[in-house]
Amino acid sequence: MIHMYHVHKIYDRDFQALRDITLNIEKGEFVFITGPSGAGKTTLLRLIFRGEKVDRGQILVKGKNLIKIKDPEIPYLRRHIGIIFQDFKLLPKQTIFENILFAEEVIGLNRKDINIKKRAWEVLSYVGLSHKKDSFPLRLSGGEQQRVAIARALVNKPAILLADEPTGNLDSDMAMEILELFEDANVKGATVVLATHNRELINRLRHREIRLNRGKILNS
Amino acid sequence: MIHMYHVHKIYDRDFQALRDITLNIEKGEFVFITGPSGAGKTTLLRLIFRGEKVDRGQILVKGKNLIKIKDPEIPYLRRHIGIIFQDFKLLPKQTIFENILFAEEVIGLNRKDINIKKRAWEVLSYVGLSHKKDSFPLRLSGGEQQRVAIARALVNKPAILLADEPTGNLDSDMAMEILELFEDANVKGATVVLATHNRELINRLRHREIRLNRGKILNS
Amino acid sequence: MILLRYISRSFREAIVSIKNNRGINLITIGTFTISMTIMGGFLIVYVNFNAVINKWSERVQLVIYLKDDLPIKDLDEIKKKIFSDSRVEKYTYISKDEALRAFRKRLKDNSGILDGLDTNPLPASFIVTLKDDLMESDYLKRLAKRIEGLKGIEDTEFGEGWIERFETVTLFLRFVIIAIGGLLTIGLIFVTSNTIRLSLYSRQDEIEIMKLVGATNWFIRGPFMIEAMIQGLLGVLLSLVLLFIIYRLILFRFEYSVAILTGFAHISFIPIEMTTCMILAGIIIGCTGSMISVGRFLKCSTISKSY
Amino acid sequence: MILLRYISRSFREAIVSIKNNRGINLITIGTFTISMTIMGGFLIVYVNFNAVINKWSERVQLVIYLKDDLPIKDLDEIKKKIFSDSRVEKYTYISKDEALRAFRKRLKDNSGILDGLDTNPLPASFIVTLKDDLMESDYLKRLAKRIEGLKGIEDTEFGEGWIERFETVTLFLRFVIIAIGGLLTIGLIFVTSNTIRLSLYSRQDEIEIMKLVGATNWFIRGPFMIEAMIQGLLGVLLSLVLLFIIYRLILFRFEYSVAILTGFAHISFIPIEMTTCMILAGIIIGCTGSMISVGRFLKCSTISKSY
Ligand SMILES: Nc1ncnc2c1ncn2[C@@H]1O[C@H](COP(=O)(O)OP(=O)(O)OP(=O)(O)O)[C@@H](O)[C@H]1O
Ligand SMILES: Nc1ncnc2c1ncn2[C@@H]1O[C@H](COP(=O)(O)OP(=O)(O)OP(=O)(O)O)[C@@H](O)[C@H]1O
Ligand SMILES: [Mg+2]
Ligand SMILES: [Mg+2]
Repeated sequence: MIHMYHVHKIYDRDFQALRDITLNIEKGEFVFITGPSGAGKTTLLRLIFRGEKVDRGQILVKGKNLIKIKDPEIPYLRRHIGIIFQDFKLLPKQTIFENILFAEEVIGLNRKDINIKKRAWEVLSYVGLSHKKDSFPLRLSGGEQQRVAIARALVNKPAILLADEPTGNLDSDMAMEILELFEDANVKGATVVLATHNRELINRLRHREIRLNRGKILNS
Repeated sequence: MIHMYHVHKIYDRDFQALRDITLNIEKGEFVFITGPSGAGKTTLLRLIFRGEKVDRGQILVKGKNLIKIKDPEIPYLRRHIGIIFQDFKLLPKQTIFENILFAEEVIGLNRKDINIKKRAWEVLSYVGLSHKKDSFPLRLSGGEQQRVAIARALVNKPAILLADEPTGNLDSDMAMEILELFEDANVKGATVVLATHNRELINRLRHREIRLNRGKILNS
Repeated sequence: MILLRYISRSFREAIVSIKNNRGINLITIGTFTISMTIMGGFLIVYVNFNAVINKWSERVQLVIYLKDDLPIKDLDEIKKKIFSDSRVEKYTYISKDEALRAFRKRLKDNSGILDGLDTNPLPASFIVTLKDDLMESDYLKRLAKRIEGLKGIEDTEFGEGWIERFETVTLFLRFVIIAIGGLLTIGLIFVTSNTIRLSLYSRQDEIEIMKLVGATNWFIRGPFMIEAMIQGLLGVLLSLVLLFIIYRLILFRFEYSVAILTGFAHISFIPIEMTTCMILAGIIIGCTGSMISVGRFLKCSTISKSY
Repeated sequence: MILLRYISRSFREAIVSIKNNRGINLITIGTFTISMTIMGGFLIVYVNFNAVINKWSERVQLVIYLKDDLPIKDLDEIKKKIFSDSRVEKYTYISKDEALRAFRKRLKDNSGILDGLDTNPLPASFIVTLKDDLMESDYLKRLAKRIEGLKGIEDTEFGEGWIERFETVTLFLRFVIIAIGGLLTIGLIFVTSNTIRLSLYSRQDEIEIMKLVGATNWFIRGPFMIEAMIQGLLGVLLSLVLLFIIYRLILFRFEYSVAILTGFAHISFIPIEMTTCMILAGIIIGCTGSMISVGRFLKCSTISKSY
């Protein structure tokens, strides 16, 4: 699903954020990216959804060569990838149901279509929030907000889920609930890549761990 | 140092973020504010540095009644308070030394004054970063960045230190280093108020804990 | 169908955005109104000035003074020569007597001076006017040169020389209008692109999320373009209303004096074709301005660098 | 000392900000330049138009035609009457002979008509001009009324009536300049406040940190105000340069025709006092624009709502 060969990422002309990264993540895998602050975890994820260009090396995502991809194709690449951040990134002025509809509309679907609404409702019940569908994000707890973000990431049925420190703002009980959702999505077929420095999470679920340090892979 | 009497904070006309909070934090105390996400920890801190107005009740900080304080006085109130956030809030385009100087200049000191520079240097060596004084924030690890933020908060010798989830982006080793800095500042006389949902921290240092839940104090 | 939905969505979003950023929108619309009013004011002056000149240039004429006691043959020769020129509209023969009568009229109260005359000192003349194409006093001069060579011609003279002066003024006015129009257009593109950039900033989070979930650039761009086009349209419409009010006021307050000044009775408003052009310009300027700023914004804003 | 440091810091920061946001700054300066050029163009037209009118109005005069063979006594009476009026500048007596000579001159080539005259049909006259205050053709009319009652006066006449017409035009021009000036000022305040808002957005983090560590609003405001004042100043200076270039071009290209048109030889640039006013206006407009937007920004942006 995700293949990197000798990938380098350089910031500000001379700062090597990632050096010589080679890794393969197969379809249906669940992978942790770990490492101390500044190791390059976020940078690695940004490369995958083409939030940043690779400076050297090759990178393939879902069969697409990201070196050769053209700007207008990037949105279509991202429709295969669900992205989740530490700070949820929900629209505060829309209800959580509208937040989900928004993600469907963005990829060209008609928000007034009944099937679209049904899908939004389904994905909200999947994360256990259908009863709060008309609440505004700020009225929910952090764990609930993150579940909405996951629902949004899942609604367009992406092949890959990228999560950058998804439980960073949550306490450990909530973190475990969230982790279960990722686990479940993985079981249903999604490839999950989750960056975190929370050892508790990593120890709880025994998955492959890619350890980064100063931009290099330690073991794989 | 900080006194609250029946303080209420209401958002969006009807959402009670804080209800009937009464608490006293004495000079030189070290207090944890804890509670699940959305409990109102950040809101409580924002009330103390007048980032937000109280809707009902009374609040006194360093002898000043924040209900009656006028807008032009707020900066002078804040000069008594050092504030530290989870995301460091450093200026990315200035070296860490300049970041410290900036805080001194803001309160009306002349950045070219040799004493000002000396003070900045001293506070940087205090947090153990004087050897990196010409680095840019993004080139430092998260822990180092947070230490710079603490140095900046301390440079104007505030009576109160407020910290909102200061270790939220750091792994536990770094978190402990940071916590020691707060501990040390407290020993030197600063009143410290630290909001977190990281139980590990709270358990490590045995200090008074103010537990919030849904805007209410559970025990004190 | 998809295009229709795209447009209707863009419209809906644009209107929401205008409602949410009322302040900035009013400012842009205001700036449009001001600039277009200035532009329109110039157009009104230009249009009317042109009309006045056209009126006046009817007086462009060549006067050919004839020698006294000219033989019929020479007279016919001259007539033929004048008439054979394809651009001559008409020529009128003024006899010596007619000339004296006209002169008497011109002297008005002082015409008594002429009473003591024995002979009529004024020559007979042809007055030649050209066809429509009025701006070419050069042509008239060339015609005069050609005719001067003929036998029996005493002198030639032009009607007043006013035209030449006003040709330059019209040229100048046209130059000013084009210059100001160009400047205002650039200025307006600047201003709209600025406003749009402000509304982009205020919707940064939303745009980031759109990019995150795979929105195409056109999807993001749509509402902003419509927003700017609405701004441009409203601005121009407002300026037209304003111009019309000003126009009525001028008509009311200054018509009489302008009429004596120009010798021309009616001041007209901007003609309908130019009005249409102004409206189109408003829309296109809005569109261009938004394209520029959204383009730049989409290029430089990458997703969520939360390091 | 503290004030000095405050200003020097504000300057330093403003210049850094201008360097960092070159695009937006160029846009604002450009808009200033455009608006001020338009404004200045009008001022040039106005100033020169005024000068032309002043020149022309020297011709405002009252001609008093006298009856033939007037007794010295009556003549003195009339002289006394005219001279006693405090606003009369000078009066010239034109005898019948002088009048005829002048008329002959006016007729130029046709003066031959006058050769056959037995008697001189033209009357003697006084030509009266008023003191400086030239716009008051009303006063001249009242004077004429008063004098007409006297014995020995044949008729009174005014110099051409041009002045009356142009008075209205000057009024109108003044009205247009004030209106456009007002509109452009408002527009410019809008634009600067927009630009400043953009640079506020791009420095949001910095401002948040300032508020965090206890910066006063004046400390935050300073650089933005200086930035806007520099924008205004540069914009105006540029527009003056542009205007001067345009002015030279017009002088070069159109001076001759403008001279025939106005009967006035020299086109002058905007006088120094108005130039100063324009520069001040640029600075004040910049300052006002920035005050507005910074004020609003500081009011609404609270510190770090990282919920
Ligand atoms: N846009 C950028 N410009 C310059 N340097 C950058 C940029 N983004 C990241 N960096 C640098 O690259 C390095 C790796 O950053 P990255 O955010 O990937 O680390 P991380 O592993 O996600 O750390 P954390 O756990 O703190 O999130 C850091 O030193 C950071 O300062
Ligand atoms: N500006 C605001 N407008 C509306 N609601 C707000 C605002 N700020 C906070 N809230 C709401 O007030 C409640 C308390 O928020 P607060 O940020 O104080 O919680 P917290 O304890 O800091 O949570 P966390 O651990 O997630 O940081 C939340 O439900 C939040 O949605
Ligand atoms: Mg990261
Ligand atoms: Mg919080």
